[in-house]
Amino acid sequence: MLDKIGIAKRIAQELQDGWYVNLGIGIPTLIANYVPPEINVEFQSENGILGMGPFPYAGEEDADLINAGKQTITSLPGASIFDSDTSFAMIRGQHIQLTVLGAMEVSDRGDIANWKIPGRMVKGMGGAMDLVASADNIIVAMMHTNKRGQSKLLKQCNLPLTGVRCVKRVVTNLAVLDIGPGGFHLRERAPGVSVEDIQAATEGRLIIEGDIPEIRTA
Amino acid sequence: MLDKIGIAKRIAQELQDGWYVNLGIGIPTLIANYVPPEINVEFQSENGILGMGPFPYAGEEDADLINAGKQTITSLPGASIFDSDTSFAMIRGQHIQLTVLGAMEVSDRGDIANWKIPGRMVKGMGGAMDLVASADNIIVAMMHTNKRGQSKLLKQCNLPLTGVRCVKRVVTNLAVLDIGPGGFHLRERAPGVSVEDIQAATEGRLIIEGDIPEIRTA
Amino acid sequence: MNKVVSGAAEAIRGVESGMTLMLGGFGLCGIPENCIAALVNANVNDLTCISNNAGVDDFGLGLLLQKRQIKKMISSYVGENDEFERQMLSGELEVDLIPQGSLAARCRAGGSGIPAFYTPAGYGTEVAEGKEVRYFNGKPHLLEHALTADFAIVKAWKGDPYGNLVYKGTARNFNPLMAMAGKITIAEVEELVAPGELDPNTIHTPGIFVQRIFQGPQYEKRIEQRTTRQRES
Amino acid sequence: MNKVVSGAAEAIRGVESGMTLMLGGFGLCGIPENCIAALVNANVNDLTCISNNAGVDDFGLGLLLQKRQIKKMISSYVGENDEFERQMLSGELEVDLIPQGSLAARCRAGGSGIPAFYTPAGYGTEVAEGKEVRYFNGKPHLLEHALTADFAIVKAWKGDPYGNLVYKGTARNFNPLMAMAGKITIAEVEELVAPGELDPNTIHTPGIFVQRIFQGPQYEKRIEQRTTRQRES
Repeated sequence: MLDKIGIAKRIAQELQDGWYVNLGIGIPTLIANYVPPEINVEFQSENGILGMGPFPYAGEEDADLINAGKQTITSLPGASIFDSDTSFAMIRGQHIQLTVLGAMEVSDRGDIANWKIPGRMVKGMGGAMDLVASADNIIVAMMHTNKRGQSKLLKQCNLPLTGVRCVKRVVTNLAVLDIGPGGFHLRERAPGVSVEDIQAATEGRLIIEGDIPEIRTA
Repeated sequence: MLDKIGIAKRIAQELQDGWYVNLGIGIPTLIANYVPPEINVEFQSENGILGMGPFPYAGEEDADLINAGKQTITSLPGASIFDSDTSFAMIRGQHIQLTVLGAMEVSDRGDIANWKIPGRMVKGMGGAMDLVASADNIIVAMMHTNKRGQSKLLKQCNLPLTGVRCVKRVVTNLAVLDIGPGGFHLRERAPGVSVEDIQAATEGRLIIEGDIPEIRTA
Repeated sequence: MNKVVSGAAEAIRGVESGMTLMLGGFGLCGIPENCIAALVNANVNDLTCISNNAGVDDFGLGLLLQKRQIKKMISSYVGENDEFERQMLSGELEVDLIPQGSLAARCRAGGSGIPAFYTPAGYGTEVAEGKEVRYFNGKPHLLEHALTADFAIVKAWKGDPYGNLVYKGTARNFNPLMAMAGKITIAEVEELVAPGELDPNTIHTPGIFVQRIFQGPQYEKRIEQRTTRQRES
Repeated sequence: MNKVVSGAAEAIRGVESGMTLMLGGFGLCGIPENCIAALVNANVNDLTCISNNAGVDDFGLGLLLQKRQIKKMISSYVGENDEFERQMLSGELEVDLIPQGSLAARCRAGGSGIPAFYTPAGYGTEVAEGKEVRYFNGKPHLLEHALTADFAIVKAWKGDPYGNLVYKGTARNFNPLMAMAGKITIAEVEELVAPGELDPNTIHTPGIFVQRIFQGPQYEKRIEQRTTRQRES
């Protein structure tokens, strides 16, 4: 089984040299720490910066330099700053090669729900709907089941949707799955996790073809 | 009768302090020379500058600083530079208080034709269609008749239109006319020009009410 | 062109109860602190506020919420605010949630004379309810309409008497877009400089979009999430 | 991120006959001189060129017209060019004339994932033929669609290896909009500087929109209308 860092490390393997990447809040944020050293990627934050660097040293925080999670950040050489409309022009215009975000539910046709739970305080979708409606390459990073042990990989989302037929790949603590014809195609399983474990934790249609290798994150 | 400079001087009287103004090519360009000294106006050129100044001194021309007529210009303190889309955002978004342009024909309901003569080389509308479709306050500066002596103030335009029902006022070598209910409302006549002269040179519906004062440009 | 006013109180003159305001900022970054303080002191309420976020309990738009001056919020994300939650759940406050990119584009459209446009964001979700769906290149899109405001209130780093503005870092965010969309746009700046001091090439908001400008006497610039790293020794 | 290529010849690699190109510039101001020269030397024709203007007879896009490499021009204004006129009147050259503001907005939309929008420009004219008319606030508007290109070719003042660009003066014009709308965007610059030399706050085109960049060996920057005034003595 992978922990959150393991999920982040596995997704970091998807990164390719020269890519522009938008990382959502939560597990996705961790991915920035595991970029393979031989490649260059640039991180976009939808509040208006490309070329985000690490957090500042204590005492060097700049209130005018934050990320979409409102955290103080730094910028790297080659960074650029822009307004919110230009930022979403990058997103809607498909200039970003990879978007990684968390989810509460994903359906086996690629629908995603991650912004609203009826009856609870609704905080809003922020940029999530723009991201999922536009991106070509969306990976969801999440736990395979919720806190009550219920599958988050479903035949159909129960929660209000963020976007439809958009998720391409899901990386969870148990598995790597692609969304394709017929449902979730199991690609890799986490160390110590059996195909049966994954089947049991997946409510949506699961397609298992051939040998399913173990995820390597070393 | 006014000459081109007289027309420019008369239109310059319309300027109000704090206005942003877009001047077309030809007679309208001359207006910049006759801004009343007690007011400040800023001139916008749709290729991307606000705060255009006079032509540069010989030897100081900058190929990277031109107006919409492709003439070398200078910029004044307070000037700003922007891209073509932002420029037309100013125009379409009605942030410009006055647009002055030339015309080949104007109809008595405010239609304007100034971009195309069938059978002749068509150069294009440039920014004219955006300007006339958007501006609240459009003054046409032109000769009352064409080179063959035919009226340019018509019941209906014969040439392909640039815009419909948009011109508010016309200033010619003979008269100042507002476009309102029923047609051209004669407001002022050029020195030495009679109401009858204007009537004879106007093919469109002309409304003459009360005394028509003489244009003063001193 | 001299658009300089004496301060926030003069700048917000004409803001009346029931009006629609746009306020720049992302979280607490780049918000017009001085104008918000002036609005708290002004006798205006039933405001519709278009702002990406709603501040925190005791700063930003949270201050207007505390005094119940806001009738409706149009935002993309409104977490981090208990009073907001209370008013929303009790029905005192209307909330219209809009995808962030659509919000930004709708403000810019409002200032640009583009009454409506199509975007893929929100198709197939609650956001699509009542909206026209249209396919382009085989992909569904929603028709979204422009937003404008009686007053747009923005905050910049530097500005000049012509209203030209330069923003700093990610404090730019929605400010230049909203500046375009106000019937009257108020800019408060950290530093008001003389005409000609700003390089025309580097101006983010041309002065034509701004009607009133002043230098704020001070800026708290509160940080919402202070995150730092350890210095390697 | 290193997007630097050796020069114009390498930059235009992949441009093929029949493709659609966007080329920045207004008149001869801010045109990608070096890439145009490389295209003249390349064996490509039947090009569709989206450019506000079409150059003059012996400079700018006029050079491609002379060699009959252009099948179709999409522009707002195409005066100042005798060869253009000859080819157009003889039917060798297709010309699609578009209001300048609509052209600019359509390029930006193409790069922004906005497939279409409404604008008042052109209503009631030839430009409206075949276009959807829709009323907003009682005023008629036309539906206009986004433009994109196989290659967008732009010219900037300074750039860095990340593709970040800064323009100078009114040489900015259509360049930043077209940079957004190219499947591949080529930027030629007067000065290529090291990463970090450009202030992130003053970048006009973020590097994400640019795939290839090089420093042009020289720029003629021809002036179309040299207008001057007399020095008062």
